[in-house]
Amino acid sequence: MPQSIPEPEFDELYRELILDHYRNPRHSEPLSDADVVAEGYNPLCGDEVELRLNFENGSVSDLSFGGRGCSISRASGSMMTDLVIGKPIEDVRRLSEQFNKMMTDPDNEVPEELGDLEALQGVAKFPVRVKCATLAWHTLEDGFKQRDEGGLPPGGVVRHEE
Amino acid sequence: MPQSIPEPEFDELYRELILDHYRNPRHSEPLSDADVVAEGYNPLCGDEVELRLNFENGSVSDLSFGGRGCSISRASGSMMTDLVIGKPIEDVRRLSEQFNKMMTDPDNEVPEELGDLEALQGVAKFPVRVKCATLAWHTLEDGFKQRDEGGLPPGGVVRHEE
Amino acid sequence: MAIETKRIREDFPILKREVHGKPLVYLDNAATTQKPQVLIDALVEYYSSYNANIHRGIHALAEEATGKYEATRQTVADFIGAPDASNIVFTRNTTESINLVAHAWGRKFLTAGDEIVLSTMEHHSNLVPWQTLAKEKGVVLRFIDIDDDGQFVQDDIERHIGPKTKLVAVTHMSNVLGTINPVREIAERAHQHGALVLLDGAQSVPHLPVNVQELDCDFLAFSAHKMLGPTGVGVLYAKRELFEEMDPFLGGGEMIRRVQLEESTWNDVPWKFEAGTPNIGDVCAFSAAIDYLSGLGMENVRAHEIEMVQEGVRRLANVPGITIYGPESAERRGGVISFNLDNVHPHDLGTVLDHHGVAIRAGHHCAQPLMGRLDVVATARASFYVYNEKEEFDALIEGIEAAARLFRAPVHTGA
Amino acid sequence: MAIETKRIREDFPILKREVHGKPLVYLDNAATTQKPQVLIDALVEYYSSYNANIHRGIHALAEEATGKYEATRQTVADFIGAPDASNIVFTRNTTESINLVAHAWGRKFLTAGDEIVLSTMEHHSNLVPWQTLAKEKGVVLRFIDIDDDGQFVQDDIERHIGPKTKLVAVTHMSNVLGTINPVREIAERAHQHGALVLLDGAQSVPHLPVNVQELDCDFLAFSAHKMLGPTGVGVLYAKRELFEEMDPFLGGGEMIRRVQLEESTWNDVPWKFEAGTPNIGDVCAFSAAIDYLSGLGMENVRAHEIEMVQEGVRRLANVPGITIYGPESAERRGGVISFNLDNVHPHDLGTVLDHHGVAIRAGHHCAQPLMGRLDVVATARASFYVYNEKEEFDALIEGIEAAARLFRAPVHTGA
Ligand SMILES: Cc1ncc(COP(=O)(O)O)c(C=O)c1O
Ligand SMILES: Cc1ncc(COP(=O)(O)O)c(C=O)c1O
Repeated sequence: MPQSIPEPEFDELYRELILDHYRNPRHSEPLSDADVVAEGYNPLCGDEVELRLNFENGSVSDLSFGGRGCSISRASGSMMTDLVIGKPIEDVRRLSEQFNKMMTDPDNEVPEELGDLEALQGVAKFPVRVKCATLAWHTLEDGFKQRDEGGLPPGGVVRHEE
Repeated sequence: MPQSIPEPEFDELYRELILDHYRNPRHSEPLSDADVVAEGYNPLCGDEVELRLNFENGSVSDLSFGGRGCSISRASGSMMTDLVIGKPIEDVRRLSEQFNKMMTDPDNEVPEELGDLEALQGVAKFPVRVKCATLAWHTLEDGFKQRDEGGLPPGGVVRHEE
Repeated sequence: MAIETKRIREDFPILKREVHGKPLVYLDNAATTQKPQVLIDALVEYYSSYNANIHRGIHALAEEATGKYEATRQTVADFIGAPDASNIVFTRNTTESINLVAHAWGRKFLTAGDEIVLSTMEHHSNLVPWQTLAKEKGVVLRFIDIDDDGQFVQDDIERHIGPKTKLVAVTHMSNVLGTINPVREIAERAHQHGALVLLDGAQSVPHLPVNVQELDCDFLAFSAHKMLGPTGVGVLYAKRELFEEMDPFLGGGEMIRRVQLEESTWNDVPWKFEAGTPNIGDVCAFSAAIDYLSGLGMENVRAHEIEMVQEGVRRLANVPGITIYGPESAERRGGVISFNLDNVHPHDLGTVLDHHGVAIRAGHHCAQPLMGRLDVVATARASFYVYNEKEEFDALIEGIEAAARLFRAPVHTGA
Repeated sequence: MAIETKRIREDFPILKREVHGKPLVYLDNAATTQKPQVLIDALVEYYSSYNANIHRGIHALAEEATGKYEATRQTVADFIGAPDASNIVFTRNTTESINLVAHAWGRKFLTAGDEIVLSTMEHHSNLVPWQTLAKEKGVVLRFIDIDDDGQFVQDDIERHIGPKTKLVAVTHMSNVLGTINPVREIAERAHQHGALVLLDGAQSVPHLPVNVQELDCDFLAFSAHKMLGPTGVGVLYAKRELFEEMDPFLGGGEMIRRVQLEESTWNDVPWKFEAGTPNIGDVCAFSAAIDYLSGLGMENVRAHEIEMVQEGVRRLANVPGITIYGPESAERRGGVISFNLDNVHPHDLGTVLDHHGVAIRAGHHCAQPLMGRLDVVATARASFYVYNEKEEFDALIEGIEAAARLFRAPVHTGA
């Protein structure tokens, strides 16, 4: 188990909940026949994200999250799946906005609907890690855009770059 | 008359002889029908030199020196006319070499044949002024080259740039 | 609040120095200015406590250095009234800033027959890059000439800036004449014709209050070393959409997003234009210089220089045989006085003044075409800044008079 | 004479610093090195006593600054065994030096179908400028690949360097793998085919004895900030005749001889390549860094780093789940160790180490193609210099073990 780490911010960054999502990512089994596949890439740290999405009646009916990345980026993606599945797209868009706000303004109060994602609030104090946390969400927005534009483009997937 | 200037190098730079040549340049009346006209230009300080040369039997039979420049460049040119007129070209070439050596190596002993030009020895200690002193001589070498190549080029004059 | 030179001088360690046994009178500020102790301290602090390579670093030093570097970008943006930090790119100097525009904007957007309008008072740095571009692209250069007062000829402004003009690149303030040019009107006229405006602010930003949004210029270039900052830092301001559409200038680390063997994509503005490890230490320290100037207030800096020029012109005009160049009115010129003394070459004058402890510049001031225009081979130039005081004119005038005595002798005396 | 780190550490003020309550263990030297007090003092001296714009100045400060600036050029030339000071051009960094060659030599002399040989281990700075040139000129890029030991594939050297090759541009030492490449043999082969050789010396010049005449390279690029010097100073060495025939890069003050409104002629080498006011203060101070390194002796610096790498590899190899990249033999690599820890992303490792006071770098190290080649998204990298000592590995290993405990948990524990 993690040794006691003296500094508060450090504790705030690596909350137990984050580590748990990192170790045991939720919905990490790739959906086999997704309506939309969106890839995200952060060239600064090499983090890669693959989201596979299914939609039903304007809601995200299913979502898988995969890729290679640091604990923050993977925990963020994993928590996102938990939060988003089953929700109407417009609600998800609002959540996404709220999440981005949390990442850019460390002093902002975190809305309750973000649920577990509140655990990522400490990331905002580590400027170099913010993009790790937002990658999954920005990729999700790309996935939505793809859906609006009528599914997969000729090339197969859409890539988002931070 | 110049006030007493405390620093030795300063005295060495502006020797009385230099000031005299600056105030009363020798052979400054342009030769009316010169065999060769050579112009020199130092873009760093804007100094301009015009030499007009006549030759006879392999000697510099006459030479005029004009232009716009600082005391060092004008004194150097004026002294050069005194020294050079009447001398065989090969002797002048040797003098030119000796003068250049004096300018690049302040500790070198000055050969007697340089005559008054010895007064310019102090310039070598002022690196930014060395090109002022050598401009006339480099232009003279250009004039010699011009003569070797058969007089004036189609454009009229040859320009030397430091 | 007037500039208290006595107090300010205490902040500049070099001013305690002697030159040839005389107190240093530093009047070469248009070439580069001296540095306050706070600037030196900021450099020492950087190298003694948080030196690290920036961006991409995850350790504490790298975060501190990145934070300070980017904070300086904001400080610079605020100082010139730029809307955002992303309008600011750090270069080495004014010269590189202008070259960046010539390469990254000029080579991309200009074609044969397009026109660039310059002036005959430009510094070589705002001339040579356009000559190279003109040669390469077949672009035509046109020049606004100056009148006898050292001001742009109004007719030329109207004649040269027209429908073919793509860029007007002029100095905001002349480093030789001191002339402060009517750049706001020029920008208006240029924009009417769809042309962009680049201001060479090397002399204006250090000495005048400058607000890029009020002037409505598209590009502004200046150098830290001329405004109490360290050597090695230049600034290029540009409107955001221009930075977006421009190609990168140098390629390498920091300026890329994604690199594959055969091709790469670019980083966001402004980092797209900052390839490789920047001059981190000097950029971080630069903010101390700007804070110092902001503390004095640029309006006060300007007022001080008007006084200095008025007094300087008055004192110089009393010396027989002096010619002074540039605008009559001190309100229309910055803290620069170029002059010549009959029968004394500026280089000789400079050497004599140096031996009086007075540092001036003598030569063409990187403005050879202007020298031709004034029909001189060179000029002497005294230029002022916040630490100069009127008492220093005593040494200047004394030195000039000594030079006059030394060189301007009665004809046919001597040997 | 071995490197006495205990004594050396006294010379570096930043090493007294604490980070997150722990003593700083600075292992990010391949990114930038820390600075000795003599370097800081040299900067302070410049700005406190002889700051002035150089060349063309006739006053005492300008002469002193010019003298010191040009003396540093000689110091640099001597340090790398260059025949003359005129072989040295000062730039901002390695990146600018390489871009200068791509612009001033590449754009002038290369045409469609010509080939440039690079390698898959290049830093972006020695890749992106050539990609841009290739696109513009139709030049073909070829890449020497690496083998499992992180060395150039010998076959590729022979296959790629041939009659169409105009330039071989490779790193002397990899900033990720530490590999020291056989650049002497490469230069021989390139020259047989009439091609030139550019060495990216950003990592080699600070860490190995480098002699340009023995290596017979045509260009060498490196950065002062990676060898105890200030940020903002790069060096480009080139053979004299190349500098002569190359076009200028940036246009402006200092680099010209004669300027008229419509065209200009260039100054002599090396000034032709130094447009505008250079980074005078940092160049002058840089000589203190070189003197410091020369005082230690580059052979000793190299020997120290071999020891550090041997010990570092030994200690790291004992940690379960560690993968180390690059050559087996410490003799064939510089003072750089890149590694990964199973199940822990380098960024997380970097953050945990930072909280142990240990500064390492984590990421792609500006070598994205190499990351692809190694099939990793990123690596962690510890890199050493003259002030690092074996005792510092304790903190490194402790931090790595803490990270392992934190992130590498038994499956299905937790919430
Ligand atoms: C091998 C190599 N080449 C080039 C560079 C670029 O150096 P700079 O950022 O100083 O231009 C670096 C340093 O990051 C390097 O390690
Ligand atoms: C008007 C003007 N433009 C450009 C420059 C060039 O500045 P830098 O040498 O810092 O590039 C100068 C300074 O010499 C200047 O006075």
